[in-house]
Amino acid sequence: MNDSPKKNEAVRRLVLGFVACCVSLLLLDLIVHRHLSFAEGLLPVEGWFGFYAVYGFVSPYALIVIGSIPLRKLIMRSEEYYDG
Amino acid sequence: MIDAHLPILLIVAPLVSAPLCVLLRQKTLVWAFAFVVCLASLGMASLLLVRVLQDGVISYALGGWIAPWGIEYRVDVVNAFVLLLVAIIAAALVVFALPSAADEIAAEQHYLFYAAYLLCFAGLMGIAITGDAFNVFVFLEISSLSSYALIALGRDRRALIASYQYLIMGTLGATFIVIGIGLMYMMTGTLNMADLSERLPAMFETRTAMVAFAFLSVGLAIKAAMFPLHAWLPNAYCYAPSVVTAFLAATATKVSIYAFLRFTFTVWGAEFVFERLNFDALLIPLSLVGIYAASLSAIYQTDVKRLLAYSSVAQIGYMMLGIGFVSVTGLTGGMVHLFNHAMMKAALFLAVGCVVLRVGSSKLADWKGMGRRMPITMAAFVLAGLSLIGVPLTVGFVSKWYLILAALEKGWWPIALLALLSSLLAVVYVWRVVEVAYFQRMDEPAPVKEAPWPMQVSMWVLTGATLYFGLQTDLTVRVAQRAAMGLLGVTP
Amino acid sequence: MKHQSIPRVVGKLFMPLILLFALYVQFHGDFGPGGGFQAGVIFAAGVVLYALIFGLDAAKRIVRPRVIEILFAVGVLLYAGTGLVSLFVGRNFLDYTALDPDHPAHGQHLGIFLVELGVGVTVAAVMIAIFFAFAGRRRLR
Amino acid sequence: MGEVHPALILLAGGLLLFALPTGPRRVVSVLLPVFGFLNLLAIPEGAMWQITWGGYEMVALRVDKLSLLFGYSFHLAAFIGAIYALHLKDRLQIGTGLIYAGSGVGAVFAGDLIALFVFWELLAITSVFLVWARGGERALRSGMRYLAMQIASGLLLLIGAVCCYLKTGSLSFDHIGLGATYHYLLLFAFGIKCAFPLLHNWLIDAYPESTPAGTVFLSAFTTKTAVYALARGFAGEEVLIYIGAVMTIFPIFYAAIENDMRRVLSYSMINQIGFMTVGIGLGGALGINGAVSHAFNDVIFKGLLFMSMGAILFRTGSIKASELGGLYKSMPWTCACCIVGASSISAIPLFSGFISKSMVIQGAADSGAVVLWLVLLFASAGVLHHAGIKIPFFAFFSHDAKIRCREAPLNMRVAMTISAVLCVVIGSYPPLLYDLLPHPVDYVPYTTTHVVLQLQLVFFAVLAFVVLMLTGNYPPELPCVNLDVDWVYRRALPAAVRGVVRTGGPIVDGFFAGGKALVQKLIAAIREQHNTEGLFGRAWLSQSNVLIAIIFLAIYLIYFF
Repeated sequence: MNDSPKKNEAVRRLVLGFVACCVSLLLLDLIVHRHLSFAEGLLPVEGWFGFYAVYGFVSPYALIVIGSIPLRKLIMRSEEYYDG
Repeated sequence: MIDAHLPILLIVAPLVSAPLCVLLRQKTLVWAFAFVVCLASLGMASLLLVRVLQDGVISYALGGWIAPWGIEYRVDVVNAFVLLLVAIIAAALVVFALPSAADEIAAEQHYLFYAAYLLCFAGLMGIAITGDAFNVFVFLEISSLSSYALIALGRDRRALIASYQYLIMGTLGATFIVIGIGLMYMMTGTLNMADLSERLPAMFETRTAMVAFAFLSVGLAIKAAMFPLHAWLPNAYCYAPSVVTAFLAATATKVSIYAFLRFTFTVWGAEFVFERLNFDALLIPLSLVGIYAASLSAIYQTDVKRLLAYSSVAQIGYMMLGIGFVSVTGLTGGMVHLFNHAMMKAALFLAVGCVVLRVGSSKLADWKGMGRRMPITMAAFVLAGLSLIGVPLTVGFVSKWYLILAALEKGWWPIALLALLSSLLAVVYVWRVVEVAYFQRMDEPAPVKEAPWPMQVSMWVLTGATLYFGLQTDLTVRVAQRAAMGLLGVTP
Repeated sequence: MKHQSIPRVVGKLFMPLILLFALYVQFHGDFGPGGGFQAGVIFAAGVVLYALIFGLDAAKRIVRPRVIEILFAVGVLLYAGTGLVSLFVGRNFLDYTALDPDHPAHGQHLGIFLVELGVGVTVAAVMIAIFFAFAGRRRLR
Repeated sequence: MGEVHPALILLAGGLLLFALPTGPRRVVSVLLPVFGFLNLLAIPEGAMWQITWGGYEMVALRVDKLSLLFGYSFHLAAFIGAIYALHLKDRLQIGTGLIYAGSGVGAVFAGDLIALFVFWELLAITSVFLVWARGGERALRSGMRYLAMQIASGLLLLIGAVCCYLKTGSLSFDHIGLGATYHYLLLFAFGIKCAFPLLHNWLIDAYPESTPAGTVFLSAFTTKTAVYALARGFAGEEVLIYIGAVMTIFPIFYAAIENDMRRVLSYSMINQIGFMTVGIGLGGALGINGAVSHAFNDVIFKGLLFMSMGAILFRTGSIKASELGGLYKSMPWTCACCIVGASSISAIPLFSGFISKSMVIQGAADSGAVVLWLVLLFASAGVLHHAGIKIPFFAFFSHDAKIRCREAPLNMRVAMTISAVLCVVIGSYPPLLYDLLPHPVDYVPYTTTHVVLQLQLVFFAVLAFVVLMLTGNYPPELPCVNLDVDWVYRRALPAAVRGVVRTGGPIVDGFFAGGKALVQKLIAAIREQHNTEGLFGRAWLSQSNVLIAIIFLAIYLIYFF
């Protein structure tokens, strides 16, 4: 990613803008009146501030962490595995 | 007026035409004559089926002698169906024969070929139509002798040996049959099938009845090439001229199976054969072993004709399996498969015939790149091959459906499963040919050259039939169902 | 055997008798023992004897292969034709009464006569053909 | 019988394509789906084409809202696929492609199990040629494995149908439900084609081996036909919820570490089918609507993603994440379309995935299944990662792999654009799709809450990715093969057989040697006995034939005695 300083700058700006979007979306949680998916409050967590944001962040993070270390060891083989 | 004489005309027409062919001698003339006769027979056979479906059983007394004493031709749905089948094949193949026989048979023997062809045709029709047990034997000999001659016409010197081997086995079979018929005659004093079926039950307790049936069924099993009595078949099919192979594969074994059905169900009756003798307990395992052994053999063959010949033995196993279920559904399956297999095997052998005409060999190794060289022929081969496997939309599926239905009806899960799995073997042997033809490149590219149009026409008529009857099953299944009910004596 | 005189003389002497006997068996067939099949075989035996003594070529000059073929066909046609005649009169196949509707017995008689003749001709022709075929085979080698 | 069967147009037309020269073939191949579609619009609802097949009254054409929706979808896919394949000179791909599409159409309009079976098998047979069209040993073998599974599915369906007929006396294909044994046979038959967990491997194995155009066709029909069959036959069966939930989860782990982009998409396909299966399992108007509308959308956006990856493969000759990158400069149009597809599959508001997937998730919430709901939400975030980010990012951005190639051919761009426009139009104006659904829809996707929450989910999932990338914790894409169920039959079984044959202490040595010899002997024996020199395959001597006949007679006599 570090091809040129100019590009690096562009990436930095993009990321910053993106983070700003994330933050503002999170803040929207305070303003918007949320309807819960579950009737009768089966899952109160759902209504907490930033639940979706946290869940959205953690899921792929966990996925990649689990996927990258144990899973790779477990099932990843060289490309010629079946040809041999 | 001529209507009343349809049964006899159907036999006499080809029978008389055979010597006329010898008199005519000139190649094209003989062919044209044989063609007209076959077409006329086809017309008569169709008419006969229509009449039988409308009016029921037709009986014709030869020489005006009334049934139990004289020879009777008796046509019901079962044999009208078989007659039509044989006539269709004969008519389709005679068209094919024009270029194919010209290529594969020495010019001075052409008229003999057509004479023997018509004679064989007459003999097969005779077996199917007659209601007289001894007459079956007579026609069996007519058809067998002429088919020995037909096989011997093959160019390969081994054709003679194959023909000789077939002659020995065929004679043995015929002898067994005549012994069986003789014993039956001895017991009852009659040769008329209907009469026999009335008189035989009194003899059921005797050993003679058992021996008679054993001889009869082994004899017919030889003629029908039922495993393990099939050994004459691969050679005979392999070295005979292509037309002859197709004709015999499509009709001869089928007619023998018909005779087996007739003797088993009409003459002896299902009760004797399957309840007293428990014949089904022998027939079903044998058919299954036959299906697997022959299919496996087919997989390892290196000659396409032989491969298809072994597949024929396997397919006969399916028909016998259907018979072994002794139920309307099972018999329907057997009968439908009899018809369907005739169509598809004839189409396959004709495709092989086309290749043989252009390449001069049916060896699998010579089929490389055939998908490019003869695309139309190979397309027909693939379609008919799919039918052999039992792919839906083809006739093969219709037969398999009824056989499996029959097995499940009885609650015989394993048999249904075995029958289904065996079609995977068919996938393998058909695939072997397809793989060589489409996926292996030729050593040196050759231009596209298809067989002459008469061969194409007759090949595609039969291939089309395998597709048409796969969709429009009214004719085949309805008739087979009625035939099965007739054989089992069930009223619809 | 061409150069042995006894078989040649005896053979020449017997030939007409054998053929005559064949005809006797043929035409006597509908009254007593005999019939087309036996007659045909006896007739063919005469020709076979001739071929054995005078050689295959001589025999083939007398009974030419093409003639045998025609006879073979004619015999069958005679047999089947007799049956067919009855069809044209409106009777069943092989119903010989049709041959002489006024005298059924005559008709039967004639019918059997013609049929037997057809059988005789065919059998004789086929027997000779088979003999020729086998006798000719050795020469090829 | 006045109506033309919709499958017939594609089937017959597909056959016709084989006979046409290149120019007319291209025109006809695009027009065929259009004709088919127009014909479809004219067909009234109800049961038609009653054919007597043997003794049964077959219904070869049954039209209702459920089958119509799939019919529309398949015609659309065939149309887009045909355009995408326009540049090809090879008649095999487009011909079998349209016949394959016709089989799919036939299957969804089949009114009874036999007609269904017929088209079911036709789907298997025609589609395998699309795999083989790639050429080479790899594609051939993979195609054979694929075909074996598909045929197995067909056989199960056939046996199930026969049992159904024997039990109920009817072959009509309506709600089946679970109860008798044969119901499970049918469920398995559908399950194989639907890529249920452990039965899914044919999809991963074969789809990435096909040609660029072939995969586009493949992605549309087989699995969606199975989804249709499930929706028709097993709506509301609880077991489907669990199966579907597993299907949504496990592929995302595989997709995360997979290197072959089209394989990533194949895993993501299973994941999407998982959502549909859950919807079917939930049943009810919302569940079924969600499932089938998601199937409809998936045909378009998954097709779009496969098309963009196909275009890359077509231009660069590679499809591995480890070898690609920076292609946005060379293929900007393809890149844009791919991003639209990725946004759709990630269910971003205004894109088509949003309006259908949310129905399934809401359905799960309505049924009160908390765990299921969390699982689906997790899977949604997972999809976003592998299909929404990984696919476009590693192909078009990432580090520059220095590949310079031309933009995709015009016809490919047209096809992709059509799909992309459809994704946006359907996503922005839901009634377009909702009006076609089998049950009346009272679900409203665009509420402020829903949009905001979905955006939060999406953006933070992307944020997780960004964080991982920037901190350098994102694992590198490595060239690799990942073990899956196929390991069992490609490696474990052969190895186990070898192991059993090889191992064993001194005592059991003899036994195993015997076992080894036995196995080898069995195979050798079959070959030996059946080849042209073998007992069964060779020509027998006449005397042995006679002997056998006599022995046989003796057996008969003894048996009858």
